[in-house]
Amino acid sequence: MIRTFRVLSFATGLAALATTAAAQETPIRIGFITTLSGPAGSIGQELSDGFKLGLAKTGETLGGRKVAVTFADDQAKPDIGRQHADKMVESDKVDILTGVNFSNVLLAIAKPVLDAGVLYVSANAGPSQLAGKQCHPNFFAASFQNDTTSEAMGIHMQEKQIKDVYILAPNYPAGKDMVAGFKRHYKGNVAGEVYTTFNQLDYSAEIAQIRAAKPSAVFFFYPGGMGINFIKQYDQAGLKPQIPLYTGAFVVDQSVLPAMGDAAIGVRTATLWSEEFPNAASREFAAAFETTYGRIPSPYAADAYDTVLLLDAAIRATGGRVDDKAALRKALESVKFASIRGDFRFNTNHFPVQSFYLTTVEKDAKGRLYNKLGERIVQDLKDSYAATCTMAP
Amino acid sequence: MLILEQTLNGVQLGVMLFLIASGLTLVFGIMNFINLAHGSLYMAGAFTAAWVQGVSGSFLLAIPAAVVVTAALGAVLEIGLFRRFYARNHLDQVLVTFGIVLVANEVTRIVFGPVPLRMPLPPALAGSIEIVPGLPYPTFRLVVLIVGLAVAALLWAIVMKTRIGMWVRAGSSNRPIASAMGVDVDLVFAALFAVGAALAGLAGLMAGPILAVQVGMGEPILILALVVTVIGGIGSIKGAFVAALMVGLVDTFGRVLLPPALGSMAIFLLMALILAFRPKGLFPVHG
Amino acid sequence: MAESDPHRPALVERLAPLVVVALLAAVPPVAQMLGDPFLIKVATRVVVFAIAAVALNLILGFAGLVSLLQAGLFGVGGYAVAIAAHHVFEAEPIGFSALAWEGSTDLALTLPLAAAVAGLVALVTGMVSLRTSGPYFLMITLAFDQMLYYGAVALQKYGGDDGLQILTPLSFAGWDMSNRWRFFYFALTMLAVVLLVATRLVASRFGIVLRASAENERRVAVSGIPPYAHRLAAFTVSGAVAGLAGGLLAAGQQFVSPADMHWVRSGDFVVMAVLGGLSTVWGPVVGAAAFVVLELLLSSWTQHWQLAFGLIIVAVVLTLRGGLSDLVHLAGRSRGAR
Amino acid sequence: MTKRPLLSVRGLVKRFGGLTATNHLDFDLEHGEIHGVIGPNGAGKTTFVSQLQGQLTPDAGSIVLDGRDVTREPAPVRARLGIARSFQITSLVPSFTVLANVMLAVQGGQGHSFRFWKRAWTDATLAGPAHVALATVGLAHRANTLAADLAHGECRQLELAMALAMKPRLLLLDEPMAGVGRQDGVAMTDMIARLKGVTTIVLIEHDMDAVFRLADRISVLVAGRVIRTGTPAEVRADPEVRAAYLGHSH
Repeated sequence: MIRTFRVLSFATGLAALATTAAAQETPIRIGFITTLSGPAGSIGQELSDGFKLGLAKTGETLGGRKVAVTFADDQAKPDIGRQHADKMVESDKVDILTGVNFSNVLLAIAKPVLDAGVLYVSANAGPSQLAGKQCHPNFFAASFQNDTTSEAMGIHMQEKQIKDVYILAPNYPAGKDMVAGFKRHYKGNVAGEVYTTFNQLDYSAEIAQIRAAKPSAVFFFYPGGMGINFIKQYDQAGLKPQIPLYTGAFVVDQSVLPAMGDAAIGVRTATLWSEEFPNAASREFAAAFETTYGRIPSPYAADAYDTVLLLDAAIRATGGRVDDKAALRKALESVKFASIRGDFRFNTNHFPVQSFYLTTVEKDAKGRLYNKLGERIVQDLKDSYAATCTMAP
Repeated sequence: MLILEQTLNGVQLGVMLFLIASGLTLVFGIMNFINLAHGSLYMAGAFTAAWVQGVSGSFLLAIPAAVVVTAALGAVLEIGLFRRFYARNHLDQVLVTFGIVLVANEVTRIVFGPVPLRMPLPPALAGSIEIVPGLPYPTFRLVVLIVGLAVAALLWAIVMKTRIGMWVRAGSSNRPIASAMGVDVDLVFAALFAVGAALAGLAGLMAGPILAVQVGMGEPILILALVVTVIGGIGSIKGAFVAALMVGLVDTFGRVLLPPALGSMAIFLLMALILAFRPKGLFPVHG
Repeated sequence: MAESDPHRPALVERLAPLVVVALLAAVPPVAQMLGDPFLIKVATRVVVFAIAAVALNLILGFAGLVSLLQAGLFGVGGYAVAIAAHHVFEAEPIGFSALAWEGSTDLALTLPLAAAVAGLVALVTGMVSLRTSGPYFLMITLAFDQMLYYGAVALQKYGGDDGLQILTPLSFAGWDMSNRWRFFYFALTMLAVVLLVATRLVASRFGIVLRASAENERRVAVSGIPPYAHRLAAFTVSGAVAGLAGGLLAAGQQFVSPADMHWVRSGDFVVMAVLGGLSTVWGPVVGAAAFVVLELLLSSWTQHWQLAFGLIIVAVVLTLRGGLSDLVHLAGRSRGAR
Repeated sequence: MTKRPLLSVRGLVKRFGGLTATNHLDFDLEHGEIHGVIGPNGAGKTTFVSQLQGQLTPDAGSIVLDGRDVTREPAPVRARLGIARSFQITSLVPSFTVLANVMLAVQGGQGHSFRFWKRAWTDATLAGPAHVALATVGLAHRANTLAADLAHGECRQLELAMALAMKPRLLLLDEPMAGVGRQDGVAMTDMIARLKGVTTIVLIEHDMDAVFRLADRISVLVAGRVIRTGTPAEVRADPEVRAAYLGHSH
């Protein structure tokens, strides 16, 4: 309650600042569609909080121009997301759209939005279709391509010569993509490959199978509530000390770590950002986020924040112009900014070329769980779909 | 050994489902009232327990808190709203309780924030016990199993031995008869609804350490509980128990043995099959 | 006597569907005037959902059967249209050599196909479901809906959970249907036809049997009429029309996704019908309009829109027993189909 | 008589848990007769009628209608074969008008109802016979009233009209006089008397005066079996009947 109030007062304070600062020019219009209700609502909250914090840093401007953001809840349903996208493009006449966290929602809105000449700059979802065959000049992913986080873990486990890996993922396209990405670089023996029902509650049956299979490690991909369920149950089954857990980004981040508790200690992640990143921009972000919202940020919030910084730099390069889409595209393609992820650039398919790091869940001095930063797994990882992207409009 | 462990997993899941379904079928059987908000009461139990444990640090304190708070919530809902719907058709009941589900989810989000809550186990329950040599089993899951069986036994005793049980067995919501027995029906119904709510709260408490304590956690479990209730025969405690074990086992073995797409359908397939041959469930109460 | 014959619908009753369709028909020109073409898309969505809700109300309001299968059948229709178009786009025929079909982007062919496939699914599931009644019927239709949902998620070839996009332009007997105005009036025509057919249906001998069975099944049986067969026929017709609506939705938004088939979407259809009023054929159109507009407005205004939505549902169930169409009935005579 | 009976029942048994409601019952019905069935409360009269009509399925025995074994046929099939029933407890469609209720019955008598387009209310082949049936029972003036708004006596009349509207070969009347006032009772008796020779009727009734006045033959049911069948005079004179039934009534 108190926390909510503090956020509110902060937001209204900003709004007051924005209105006094001058409204002589038309603002840049941005549409932010994300999941704010239902169990995945915490993801949308992280994304929008990160985005708002980014705008707070830039003083509610992008490239020196005022910004007006419209938020909407897609309810994790593709057709609802599509409605909001249509409304924002046609009624609100937004210049740039962002925010979607589910691949199926993004795929439903991408084509009409991009064909209408609006730029989509993803702060989260990065489905393989849009990185490959369906790539589009107006589409940019400031976040990542879905497969790359598990590809990075595949590289790591291959390097460490870990044999007999047991693989678990939900039975939906992102889950399959994650496993495919992992196996693209991991060449050791796969002791088992199990796809579970999306949003499954009980994992005791799968855990019993793992115990019987005696693998040397488990690679799993369970974002959101599924991860909480799995990790709690895996820990209670007493398997964690014997068979360590490995995963890709967005599974044991700060949006779920408090709920997982000590059960998550020791889980290893391949990630593009962690709360411990040492660069100045990242430190500034992590501190500001904690002061504002009273919790440690997750990579969701980080990518959303970084998206603001990226847009700010690109629009500054065009001299504040967003109506000339060709110029804006050029500016984005060659954008230079102080990313909280350190090095950042776009590949030919408008997806990032970025480094991945190993993190391990540990407890900090205050007794809070965090992802302790380890070695860099891979530098400048490119996704594996860029080759099939022809970038025909 | 693996089959033994999976059977135990199935039974344990079944008992967990029974905990949730028992309150639902009780209310359904006596008041003839479909309560979709049962899942919200389950969520309330889990959130209350997690919050009390977070503040006090005591799991033991969380137990009475969850049960009492959900019972009180149940009584408030019954007296304030639901009792007007006993005489209405099932569709109206489904709609009004669905409305309450939406309200409950948003109120919970406003009060507790969007991030799922933490509910660790006390050290004594956190580990696992070797039930047979070479087969460790999580201690807390055994506790859930025991509590579930105890609740089943207690409900069975009430149904078979008491006057309230007579109504349940008769499957009647017959106010005139109840009044003729010299009972303050309004009071008894409110109390029974509170008991059903407390059972949901207890289930939420038991689920908290195993599952994510988050907004919307009630809906998937509500669907499972409804499946159990319907397979067993609406209003039948015995039916709910048998059906819960069936669903638990079919789900567990379905996930292990069937391809994923079919595994996720297994319990719905089971329900469709049973209802095709027994249109009123395994142990029909009404007529 | 003649002017108060309760067997003939009152004037308001006969005019209401015409007014509803006329109001919808006025949306595109108004949107043009306001310079907001998005309104046409909203209206298209209203029309498509209205078709499915009117179809649902045949079995819900008139036959008294609460089905949660409607979204599944809706989705089946959507997938029929999308898959036929997908095969044209991929230039990959469906089936083997002699039975191969290259797919189609002609709605004159694929919409009837959508209705036929959905009707067939409704027939098969109805044969089993209609053996049960009351809450059991509710739950068994929910089970079938979830089976269809998981079935669609498992369709890896057609995108699984990501859904299936229609990347080729669709036509209707040679007319390009990507024109927004044309597609809207096309869908509206479908709605008008469905309303007309449904109005005749509920007043026919068949309709009398349906409505009587909802109230007194025994009486119908001793009159020598088997309620089961009539319910099955109604369930199948309703399913076929839902499939048609699903096909229209897929064609209009150029994609289909398993999310359209989830049981919660079935619940939405029930809410639309109840919101509009169960006792009239046209009520669900009003309900669909209210639902679509509320959902859009509330979820852009506030993050906690479901709180408001939940309270609205509770309030409607508490106060307006006949849904929004009650407001019209207050002006006319209350007819007691329920 | 060389003609076989319209209805022939042999060895009928129906049990509810431990209670045997129908106990090896034999029963014959001649064409065109009004056959009264009397017996003390709980003798199993309504259970018997329910089995004739198909609402209940017997545990043993056979029911043969005009040479056809209908023991296992469900109610709608028997209705189409010409068995109609009025209920002891009123069974109407309350939100339908009186006319609509009768039209439903007419529809049943005319075979299938899979007609989707034509408006039933304006269909003369439905409304015509319905109006005739209503006139027969004297309810024509209430045609446009909702069934829910009828007085109790009028409900019984409507029940009868609905049964008649099906043009039955066999009409089962389950206590048509129950709860009806003196005046209406007389009117109802006259009405049934007019049906004599038109339809074969099985009449279950507590009102002894009415039964003895109307019936051609009477069967006495005690504890689920027929203890005596005969003309009113024979039944009235039978000492066993007097002992088992008449002596104990009132």
